[in-house]
Amino acid sequence: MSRETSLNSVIGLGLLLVPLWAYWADEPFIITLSTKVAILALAGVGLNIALGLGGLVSFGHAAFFGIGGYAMGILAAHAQTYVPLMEWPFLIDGTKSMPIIWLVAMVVSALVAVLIGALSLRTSGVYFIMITLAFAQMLYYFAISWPAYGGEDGLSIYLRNSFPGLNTLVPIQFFGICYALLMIVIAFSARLARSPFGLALAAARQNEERVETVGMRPYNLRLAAFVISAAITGLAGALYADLNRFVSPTMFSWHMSGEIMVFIILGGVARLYGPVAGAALYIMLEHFLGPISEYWQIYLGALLLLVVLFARGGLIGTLAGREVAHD
Amino acid sequence: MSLVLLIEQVLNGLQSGVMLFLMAAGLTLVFGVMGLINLAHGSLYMVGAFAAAATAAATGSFLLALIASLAAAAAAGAVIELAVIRRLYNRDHLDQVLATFALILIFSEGTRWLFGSFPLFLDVPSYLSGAVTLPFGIQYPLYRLTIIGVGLAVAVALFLLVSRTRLGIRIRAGESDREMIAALGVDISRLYTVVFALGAALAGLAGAMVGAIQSVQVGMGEPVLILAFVVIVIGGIGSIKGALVGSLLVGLTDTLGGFLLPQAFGLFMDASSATSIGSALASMLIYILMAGVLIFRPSGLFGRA
Amino acid sequence: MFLKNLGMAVSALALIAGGVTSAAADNGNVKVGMITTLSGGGAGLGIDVRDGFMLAVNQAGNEMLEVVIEDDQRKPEVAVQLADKMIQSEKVDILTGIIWSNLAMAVVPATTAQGKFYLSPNAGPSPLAGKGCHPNYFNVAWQNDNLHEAAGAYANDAGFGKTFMLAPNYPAGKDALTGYKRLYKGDAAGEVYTKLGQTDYAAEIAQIRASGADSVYFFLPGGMGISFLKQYAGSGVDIPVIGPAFSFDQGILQAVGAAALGVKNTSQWNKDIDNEANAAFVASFQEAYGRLPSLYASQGFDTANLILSAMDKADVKDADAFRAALNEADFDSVRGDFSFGNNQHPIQNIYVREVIKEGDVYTNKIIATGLENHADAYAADCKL
Amino acid sequence: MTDLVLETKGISKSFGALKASNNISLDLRVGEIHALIGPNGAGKSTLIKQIAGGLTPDSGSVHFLGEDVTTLDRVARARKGLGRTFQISSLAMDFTVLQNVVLGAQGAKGSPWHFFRNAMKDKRLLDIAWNALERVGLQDQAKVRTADLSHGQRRQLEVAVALTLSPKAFLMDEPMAGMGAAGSAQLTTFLENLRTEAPILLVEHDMDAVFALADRISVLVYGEIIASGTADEIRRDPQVQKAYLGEESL
Repeated sequence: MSRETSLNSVIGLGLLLVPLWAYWADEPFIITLSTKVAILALAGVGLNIALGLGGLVSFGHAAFFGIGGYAMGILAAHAQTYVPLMEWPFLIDGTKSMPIIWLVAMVVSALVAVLIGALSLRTSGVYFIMITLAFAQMLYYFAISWPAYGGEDGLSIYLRNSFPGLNTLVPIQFFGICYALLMIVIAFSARLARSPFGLALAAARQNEERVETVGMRPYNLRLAAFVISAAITGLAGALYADLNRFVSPTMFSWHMSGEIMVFIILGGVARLYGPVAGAALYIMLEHFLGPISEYWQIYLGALLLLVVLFARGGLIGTLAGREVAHD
Repeated sequence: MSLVLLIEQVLNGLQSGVMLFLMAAGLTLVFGVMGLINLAHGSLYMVGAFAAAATAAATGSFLLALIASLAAAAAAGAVIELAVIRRLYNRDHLDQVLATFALILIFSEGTRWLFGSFPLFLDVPSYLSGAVTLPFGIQYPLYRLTIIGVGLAVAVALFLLVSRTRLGIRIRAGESDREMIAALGVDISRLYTVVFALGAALAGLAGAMVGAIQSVQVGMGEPVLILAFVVIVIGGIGSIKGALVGSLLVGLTDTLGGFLLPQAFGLFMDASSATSIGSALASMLIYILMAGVLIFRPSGLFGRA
Repeated sequence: MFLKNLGMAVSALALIAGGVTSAAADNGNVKVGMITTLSGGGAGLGIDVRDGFMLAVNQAGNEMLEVVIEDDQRKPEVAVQLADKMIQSEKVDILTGIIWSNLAMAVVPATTAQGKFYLSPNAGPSPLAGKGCHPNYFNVAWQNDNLHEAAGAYANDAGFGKTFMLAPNYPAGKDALTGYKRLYKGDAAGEVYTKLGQTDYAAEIAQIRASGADSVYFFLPGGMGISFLKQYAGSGVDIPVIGPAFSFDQGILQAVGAAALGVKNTSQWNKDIDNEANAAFVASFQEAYGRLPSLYASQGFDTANLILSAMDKADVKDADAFRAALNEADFDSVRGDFSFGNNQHPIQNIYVREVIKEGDVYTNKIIATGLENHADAYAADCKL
Repeated sequence: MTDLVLETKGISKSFGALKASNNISLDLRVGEIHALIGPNGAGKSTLIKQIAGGLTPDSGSVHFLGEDVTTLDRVARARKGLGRTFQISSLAMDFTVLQNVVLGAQGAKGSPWHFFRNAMKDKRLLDIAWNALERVGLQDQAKVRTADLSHGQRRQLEVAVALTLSPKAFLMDEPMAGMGAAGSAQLTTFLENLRTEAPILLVEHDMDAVFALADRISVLVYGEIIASGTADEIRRDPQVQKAYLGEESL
């Protein structure tokens, strides 16, 4: 077992044990925080497929996070008020069922990602960073000024959505759902990295020409990576909305895109558990620094700066050493 | 809708365009010469505005305030260049985005720590306040005219600087070939500091000039920063000419879109929903413009492919 | 500034520590969770509410009252998480502090559904006043539309018949113009929704100039209002301006400067309201923090005093009794007496103020009473 | 002419006033090595790009296996069986040597659209990959990170990746560049045998190799083919001697 693998187990187990302890110690808020870590890590794992594996620096993943959130918000709001989502050409009712909401969130995010990706991937480098940002900003302003679902005020869902056989209102059970999804997606992402697709995508990141000469189109590979990545981030968005029982346009804001990126950098780019470590560190900082100083973001900024400047490879890179080529 | 109103709106678009240019010029210079994406550019804009407001409060002189904004922003720029930015030149864009994102947090909260959470006061000096009457009976604020003048003057000065002076030659050389200019014996790290400080000073000046008619507060730089990025991406990153064209395009699109779209929608729907849909679309318009430009010219209007 | 904030933090901590040692000793203790905006844009409002609230708490010296304060960063999801934390970990009895309507909409329904009290020191979104009213939700400030309604009424009194209206394109902005038009009898010279967070209003000012309006009504909270007023003053347009108190409050008036002089605005409070409680509040606030109190500070102060007054009468663990005690509003409000309507929102006077300069400081003075004992338009929808 | 594999028919390409390719007609036949030589700046890279894809000629056409491929991009041409090696090594530097060849095998035999299978455990791909590595003599370096290879080894790896595609024709851009004498000789022997598998269009500066290997040689000067023929014919061609060989002794 390599050092990184052991470290990954520690992180994965830690994220499971902390809320279990909190459950035993009757500290429900720690469970809520752990749930937040799991969800944000999920968003990060999604972005990491595009960013770490594919080298696509998307500064607009908040778009998919927000779409996932609104998929949940809109479906649940209609279910809450018993007003059908649409009646023509066929009747669609709202729903409070998590699996359906997740599916919708992922499918819609993926569809939007096909559109955004198809256009954005014509550019590269800084232009790609900026055009993805532009698309997210478009959705942000749209969400603010679109009155049907609350605009700037957002949408409140009074009761968390349901999952067959579980009581999602119990913090530890909702955590269990999020943790399970996180682990499934991490396993998927690990397989993906080793698959023929992952190999070709990673090659396209390093050398576009090489991939073309062996008869594969980097554009198609990247678009697929972007779409998969968006679907996962969209799923995270739906869970995040359920955690808060609330969605608002801030889920689309460029700060959100930046934050998802921060998780990856803090944890380590292209590391399987990087986003988990990064999200955990970020939430802990927010939780422990917040009460100490009103100006806690100064410390957060300083830490981030130090990581980028001196601890390249993030938390996992620093602790586990240089990435070994996996085979 | 009268012609006078339309002309006035065009002037407004022009004015917001030239201010954007001051921001975008520094951003594009820094990218062109050093290959760096600087998200903290908006913080320098804020530094300029706060320095101006503090100076104006202490001395009562608007001119001194403008000088202070230039000096403070240039100094802040030089300091972060020396301490942080120069370590980022050889990094990939991702590291640059993250490090400068961190700088935004530090600058914003640091400014709030120093100046408090309340907006500061900075006003147009009395000799520039009020409106003047232009041909066709257009009433237009003198200060906004001044902004247009200053902005265009800076643009001209910048073109002269880049095309005529030794510094300009080095900047252009730095854009095309870094090793080359190092080989010529130019102290490249000093050149970088100077270029960065110059860009910062322009941003600071914009912050101070705009601060006098808007509100001087923490976070004021961020919306402008995003707009400035839209500008340089439309214009082509690294191109000063592109920054100028992009600024005017964005300024005019934003102003005229916000003004004309609701009216256009009003032609075929009731006033209230036209206003609300038109305004919604108007707020997305520049991003639509940017996406459109990039789809047809993936390196912007004047960018090198 | 920093030292003062530090001092505040220390005194708040000391208070919390004091509260902890005596907690759970006997019944009657109340733990209040304050979620408010203390960082980022708009922090000034939250700081004022907090300072006003803590001033009342400190003055009362009631050891049975414990306060925990957290910063929501003006982000709804952060506010929701803090509310979870306050309820789950801190086990608070009462939540308060939220400034923004969208944050209130995110937090309040879940809070009251869990059997906790929520006392709003600022935001008053209409759903919470109408169909969504709740026995555990009290609004100590106003329903969102109130100040706009008063402005509309004032416009009638002042003889305006053609108003140009301006608000940001988001729900509170639309509510504002709806509120204004509810009592306003004249015509609209124009109705413009601007981008939220917009900083340049040249285009709108040009439209105002061309519209032939006899008055301008605008709702542009925070930095947006500052920008608008400064640009309006420089534009040479001299159509009279009316606004709600938010853009003319003590916190931002100094940043607007002379541009605001003479503007009429509506508020349920001003520092020159003549009653003993108010005089004492203004003096002690200035002494404690070295600045004039704002509308928000007055609302925070009143909220704390409302809680304190109810604590004297009932134990918070007996929700029905405590609710009844709150409902009496039996304390000396700095705005003068007010009562709660059936939806537990204030029925109160709303005044028209004018911006003046006192020495070097820009401030407001009351020139008229806009609406007397005014309730909100949504109370009828509330089934309480 | 059934043995014609690759052919350009009068292709021209200009950049402004510069005629980089001027009415070039070239062909490559089954079983041969056709070398393309020419001084620096003669327009070799431009010509290669038009043959391999990535640059469309202003006029004329490119044919591969009897099909007009002028408008196809390089991915499509690669899929049709045009194997290419680059002048400056174009490899995935963070990959191991084996990963690079597996990538090639994947391009040839599989598709990248498998998301769950482990590429590095796919027996079919590994067989092709190991076979290619053994043929160029890199099997002992299979687990080495590509960035850690020597310059010459990278050239070998380039050839190995091209082999995995079992191409119908090779387009090799200076495969000997930067190799030591021993490496050059080894590769020369290797290419000697490779021609029976698929013909090679060889662009090369190493004249020893060219004259040892090539069945035919074409000389490109200022965008034009000034001579084409066997090694002996080229050696004797007065135009070639004048335009080209003057600066390089044979």
